[in-house]
Amino acid sequence: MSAPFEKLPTWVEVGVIPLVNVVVAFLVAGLVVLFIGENPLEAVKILIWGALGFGEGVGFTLFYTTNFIFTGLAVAVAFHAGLFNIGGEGQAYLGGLGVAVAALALDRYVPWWVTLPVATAAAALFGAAWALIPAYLQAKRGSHIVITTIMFNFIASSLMVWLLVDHLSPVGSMQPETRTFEAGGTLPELGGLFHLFGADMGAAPANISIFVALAACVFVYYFIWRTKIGYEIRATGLNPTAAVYAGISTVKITIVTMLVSGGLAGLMALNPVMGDQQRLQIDFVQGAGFVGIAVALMGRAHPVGVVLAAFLFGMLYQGGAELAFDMPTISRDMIVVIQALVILFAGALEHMFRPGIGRAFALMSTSQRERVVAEEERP
Amino acid sequence: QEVKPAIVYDLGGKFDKSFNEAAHIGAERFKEETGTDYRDFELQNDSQREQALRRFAQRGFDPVIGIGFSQAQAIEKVAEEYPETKFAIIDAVVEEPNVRSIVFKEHEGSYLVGMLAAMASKTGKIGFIGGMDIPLIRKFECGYVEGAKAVNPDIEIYANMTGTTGAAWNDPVKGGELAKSQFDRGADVVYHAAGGTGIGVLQAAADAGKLGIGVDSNQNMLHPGSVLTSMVKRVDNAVYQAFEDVQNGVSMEEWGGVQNLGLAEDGVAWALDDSNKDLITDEMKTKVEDASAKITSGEIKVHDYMSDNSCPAMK
Amino acid sequence: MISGDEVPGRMPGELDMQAPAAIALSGISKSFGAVQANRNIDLVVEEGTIHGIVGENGAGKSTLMSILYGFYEADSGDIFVRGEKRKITAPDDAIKAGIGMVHQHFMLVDNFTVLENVILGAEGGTLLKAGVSRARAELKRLEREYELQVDPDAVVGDLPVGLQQRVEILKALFRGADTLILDEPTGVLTPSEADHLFRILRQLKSQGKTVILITHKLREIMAITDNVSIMRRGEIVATLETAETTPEQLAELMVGRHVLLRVEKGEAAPGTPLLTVKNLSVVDANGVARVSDVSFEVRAGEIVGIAGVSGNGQSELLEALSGIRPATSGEIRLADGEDLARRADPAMRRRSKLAHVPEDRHRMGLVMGFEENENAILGYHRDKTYGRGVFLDRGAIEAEAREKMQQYDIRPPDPRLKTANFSGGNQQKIVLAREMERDPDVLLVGQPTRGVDIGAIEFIHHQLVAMRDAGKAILLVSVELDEIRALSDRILVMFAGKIVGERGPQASEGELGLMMAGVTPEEGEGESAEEAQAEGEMGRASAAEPKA
Amino acid sequence: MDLTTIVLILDSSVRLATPLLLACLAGLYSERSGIFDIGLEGKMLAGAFFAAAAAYWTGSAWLGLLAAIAASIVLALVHGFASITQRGNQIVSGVAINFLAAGMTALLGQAWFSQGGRTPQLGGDARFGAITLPGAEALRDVPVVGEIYYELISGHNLIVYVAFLMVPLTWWVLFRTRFGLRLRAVGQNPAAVDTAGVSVPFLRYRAVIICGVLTGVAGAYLAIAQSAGFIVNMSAGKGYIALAALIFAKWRPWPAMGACFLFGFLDAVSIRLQGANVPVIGEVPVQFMQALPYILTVILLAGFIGRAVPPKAGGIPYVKER
Ligand SMILES: Nc1ncnc2c1ncn2[C@@H]1O[C@H](COP(=O)(O)OP(=O)(O)OP(=O)(O)O)[C@@H](O)[C@H]1O
Ligand SMILES: Nc1ncnc2c1ncn2[C@@H]1O[C@H](COP(=O)(O)OP(=O)(O)OP(=O)(O)O)[C@@H](O)[C@H]1O
Ligand SMILES: [Mg+2]
Ligand SMILES: [Mg+2]
Repeated sequence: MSAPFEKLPTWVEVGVIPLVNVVVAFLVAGLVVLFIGENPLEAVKILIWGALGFGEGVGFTLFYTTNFIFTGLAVAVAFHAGLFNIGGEGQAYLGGLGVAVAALALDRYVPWWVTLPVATAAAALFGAAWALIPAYLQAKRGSHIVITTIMFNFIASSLMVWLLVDHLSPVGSMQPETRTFEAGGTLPELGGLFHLFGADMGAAPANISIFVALAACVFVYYFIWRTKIGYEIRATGLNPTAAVYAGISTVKITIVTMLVSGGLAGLMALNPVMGDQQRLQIDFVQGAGFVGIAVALMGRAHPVGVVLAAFLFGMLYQGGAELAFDMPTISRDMIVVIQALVILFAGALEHMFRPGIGRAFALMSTSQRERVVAEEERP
Repeated sequence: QEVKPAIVYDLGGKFDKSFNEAAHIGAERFKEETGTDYRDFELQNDSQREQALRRFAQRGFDPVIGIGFSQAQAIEKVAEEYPETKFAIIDAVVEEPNVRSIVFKEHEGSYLVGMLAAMASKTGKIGFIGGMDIPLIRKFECGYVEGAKAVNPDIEIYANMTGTTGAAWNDPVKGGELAKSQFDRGADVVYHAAGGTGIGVLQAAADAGKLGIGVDSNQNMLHPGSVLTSMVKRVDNAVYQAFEDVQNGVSMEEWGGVQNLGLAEDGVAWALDDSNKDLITDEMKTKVEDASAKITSGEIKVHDYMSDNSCPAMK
Repeated sequence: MISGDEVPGRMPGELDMQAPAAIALSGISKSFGAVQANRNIDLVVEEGTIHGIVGENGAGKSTLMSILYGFYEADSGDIFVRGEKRKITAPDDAIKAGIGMVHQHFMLVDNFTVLENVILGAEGGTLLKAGVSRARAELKRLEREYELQVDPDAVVGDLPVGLQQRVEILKALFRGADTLILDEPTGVLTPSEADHLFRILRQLKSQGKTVILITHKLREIMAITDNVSIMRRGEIVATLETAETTPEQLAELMVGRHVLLRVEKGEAAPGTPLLTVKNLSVVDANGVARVSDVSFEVRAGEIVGIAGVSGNGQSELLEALSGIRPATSGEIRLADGEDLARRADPAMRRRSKLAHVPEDRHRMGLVMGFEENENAILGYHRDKTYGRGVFLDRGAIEAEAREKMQQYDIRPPDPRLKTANFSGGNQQKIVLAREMERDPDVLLVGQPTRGVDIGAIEFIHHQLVAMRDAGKAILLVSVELDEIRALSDRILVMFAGKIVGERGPQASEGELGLMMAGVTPEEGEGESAEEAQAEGEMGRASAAEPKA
Repeated sequence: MDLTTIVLILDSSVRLATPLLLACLAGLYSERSGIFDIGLEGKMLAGAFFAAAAAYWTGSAWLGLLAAIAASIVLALVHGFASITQRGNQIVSGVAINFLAAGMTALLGQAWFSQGGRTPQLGGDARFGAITLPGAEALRDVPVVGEIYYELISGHNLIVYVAFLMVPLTWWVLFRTRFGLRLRAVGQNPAAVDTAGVSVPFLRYRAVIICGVLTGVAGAYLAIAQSAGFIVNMSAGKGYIALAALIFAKWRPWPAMGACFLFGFLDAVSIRLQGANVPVIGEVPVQFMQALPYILTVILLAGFIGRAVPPKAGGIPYVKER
């Protein structure tokens, strides 16, 4: 994604710079709070307490974190192939259809642990399928994937409304949503786990899909950095011409990457649909697909980074809800603003502080470049 | 008894010029008259409903009132968790002992404004614009049609729904376009039951020199002279009543159950004030008041769409 | 040498000149990040002369001229134009100072007409109308004066390179340039086109204009320049009068030591053909024929060189042979294998023991963001040795990379280092180590020593000869005629997508040069005229003119 | 369908196409200069909010319009700073701007007006009202011509006419002026413009600012011309439809008008078809009509109806020193 302007050590590259970017984003957010006439420090206190201060808060934080891990991974995987998947929103939406189909078909007959693998597969499949057409068009016809995935978000939204209103909602229902799943279509919540630590999760919807999310992280790590196809994906992302030279089919890589990316986005639906609401609702994705962009940018497209960034955004979402509750002048839209600032500073303006950091760093130590030269010049 | 009431508004927000605002007005009146403060919360998305209700219950607020049918599921869940807290819901029925379900006979009020529309129309064509296409809104439509036909059996009525999702409550541009299309086809009075979307409907009517009919709150003063009347749903009274009941130490048995508020209970009404007094002739007034009395007495029975999901008047 | 704001001093032997120099540079330095492209450069260019600048790839020639043109800003140093100190921080300043530049990579808007390209930036008014008609008249005049014919309404993207260059020259003249900088203008031209260009340059000079000419080709320097400056590693090492120097001296100054252009090698002992190409044609995505009807074979134990001006189909030929690009028609066979021409599958070619050192390591040969060890397996990453099943075996990969780095003396010897952090020569060695140590039967090599220092060049040449002696078939593509002649056992000359002839290694430079222009002596003048015609409106038989 | 119905649907199409057209032309300037802009949506939204807020406070539609333009320009400059000066990823920057606008407008709306993010209703001079063109009343009863003139051409608000006049103006600027020539060139090959002595950043900043002005006008149209106040997420994807229209038009002004009108027409038809049965076809799901612009764009992008080739340098930061 980024052409390095100067060579800096890895820990500065993946540690210091992103951190500075995010900190600046939050400082600007603080200014916004100040502008509205509230005390930013007070706001941060409420936010952190709301997110981590009590069992239920933590439960909600983890619930949101789960969503963002999935969508963040989806964006991250695509980044590695040089693709920008802005369609996580639509893919997750379709993933929800997969979950609902599986749950509606099975919930009355089998326990949840039978439904879960089927729903997982269905979610991934539906999400992947929704990514397939943009992927194919990019690979074969060169249609810009950013534009096609945006278009597919809208098409997904229309398609799902049509399905939910006209086909999936039970007769006589006032809401366009499916019937509520029964026990066989419900994921166990983490309340038990919380009890082990002496905490009470209250009514927070955190559920075992978070383990699916963590498994997805491990999968992505091995997939990208340890497999041959991952190697090919990275080669294609970094230098498509060299990839072609190396006998890598960019068509295949584009399609495979997008299928995996779409699948991961689709998996996100497990959490809200099977874990929380136990029914498929209109607009249940609620922007998580877009949060994934911020998460992937902030997490530098690495699973560990994605988990950390997703947790941060989880905190923001839960803490932000508490904040809106306690500071009525600050609505929940504050989160959207922070999200925007993170995308701006960690993404579009990622190089803004690099020269400064580079200079500061050069003052402190010998750069890698000098080490290289020194070694090269050694007889 | 000390009360700590709380309200959770629906997505439209507390100043929607419609039923959320009516709830807000009721609560404010209570505050003014009794000095009892209350807390309220505006939802910004669906996932917050439960969280907000629960947060209020948890912090000892009582009663907790949810505005809007879309909160039904959330109230049901949270009411079970906090059986000692008194909940109320507007526009939906939740079968829990500690929940008061407040619904309105919108068909009765709509019948009256339907009559007024038919009488005010010069073209013999009137319109209806609903928000989200759900049975509740059909109930408005059906009552309106029945009332209009009671005045003029040959009247032509155009009806449109704005959409099929929650977004249909908040799309004034579309509301305006739908209204224009009905005006273009000859309608000269349009009744909306579309929340925020209706703002666009009334605006379009005012811009085109036609008449609109407001809903839920009294919207006559939005465009004085261009709003024929409003079908007022006394959510404010219901909210006030609920607060008052709790203050008076109502028991859980008395609290729970369904309140079905119609003309007889002052739950619905048509609005007449300075803004529209020139639009309503004495004859119109007499006729409507007459019908109102007959409905109250049971002489006229307006069909409730939601009782059987059908509307005989539109056949 | 100079201080303050005075006009910098002159080179020895020129003290008698009175008029201020057209251009004088003093103490120019410029670095790109860690790369010092120009180091404290002084240069004087006399009015009304053609001044040559030579230097190896990466010596900093283009950078220096781009600074003079204001395209880059120097880190330090001053620029004097006709004795006056000028602040040139943007091309606009240079244009105002009467400097024009034809860049190495053309700066044209493809989908604009010639006219639009010419007036861009010099429209002469807010509205286009007036400027356009004025420019049309001006183009007519320039056309007459300098034989610079181009259709003003032609879309530039449709024009052949030679004509595009003409548009660039017109752009500069249209802006009233007194000093014209040309950065490697002949790299893309046939000799006859180059001759035409030189005629234009002489004419410019005769009208008192100053020309700065960058080139690699010593021949051209000797033929046309009055003075010549030699650059090496970011510095000007000497400025000489052309009449008083020799190509040998220039070459020595360029590389910093005596150049040994011969490679020690024994007689070739060719065996059976390992690569057979029959009637191969390649048409690109735009429908342009890049390779037409090419046939040849490369046998075990020989190096076949392909000579030609760049852009005559060599790149496409290599790409077709390595499977990167499908051939349109014809046959490609490895040893006695089946025809592969239509199966564009580089992985399969590799499995059939064909290796390929691509012409451009940055663009194609390496993934700069990869660690060295990852690049060491690029293209071979699906081999069993690097991991079975779907996974890669990092340990095995690194161990092997470490070993190869030792063998090829790649520094620093750290397989975990990011490839971008190696120098150009070492990067090239990474590619060579990967492709040559795979024990291929057939090796395709494109520009093996581009941007590589002399020491490394010798090493690479030695490796190639060793492989030949081990019975491999090697196809070498290079624009460096010297390299082709030094290494090849047979030389094929490519022109306009065709192989126009074959010569032994003893063929003279002059002869090969003619063939590279499409003139094949045995086949008579007829064809050459035809080719020349086809190329555009270049001077007719001028290709046959003897080189100075 | 009779003439009246057709005229009325077209009339509605004009109203619905106007914001699309303004945003589309805005995108045209930006993208022609080589700066991709998926932030049209956000800039329009910000424009709408500030138009309504300023019009409410001052009671003047004109001041509302100015505020909208100013707000939009600020966001455009953020995008410009990220993509021109900082050479960041233009898509990422556009995404950020969309979120920034969505969040900030709702946040400020709530903080300033506490009406759920809405601004108060506007009336009178705080809005741009309909303009009756000369002779419209007189011609009204002339069959066909009168109907078309009165209903379709006359009776829109000022911004509608501005939007449609922007089309020939944009064409003229693009193909007949020095600025246009340079703009087209810089989107194709910035190095050529640079070496011709013209500043690439300055040129691109100007393009981006024009984009801001036009999206601001589009936003003002939404809030203080078409409607009478701001509501949360008022742009509702129109910026993306405008983007689709821009691609559809292959970055050319006249076809842009055609594409926007087509998409406006689809919207008008889908609004009117709601619940109605179309003869012959039966009931077309509204959702299908709503998705149609996006579907058409994808089909176009796939190259099944012509080929949409964006400006060559679009989306790529201009870097001369690596
Ligand atoms: N834009 C740039 N950014 C970073 N480094 C650059 C840039 N341009 C040139 N360099 C580096 O500066 C050095 C000098 O390059 P320059 O292009 O001036 O060489 P040159 O003499 O013109 O070579 P050639 O004969 O290959 O054209 C090289 O090491 C090159 O990699
Ligand atoms: N354009 C560039 N951008 C970034 N780094 C560059 C660029 N050009 C060169 N470098 C880096 O600068 C260093 C020196 O490069 P350069 O090509 O000048 O080496 P060199 O001294 O010529 O070595 P060699 O003789 O091996 O070619 C290397 O680490 C190289 O990767
Ligand atoms: Mg150069
Ligand atoms: Mg080098």
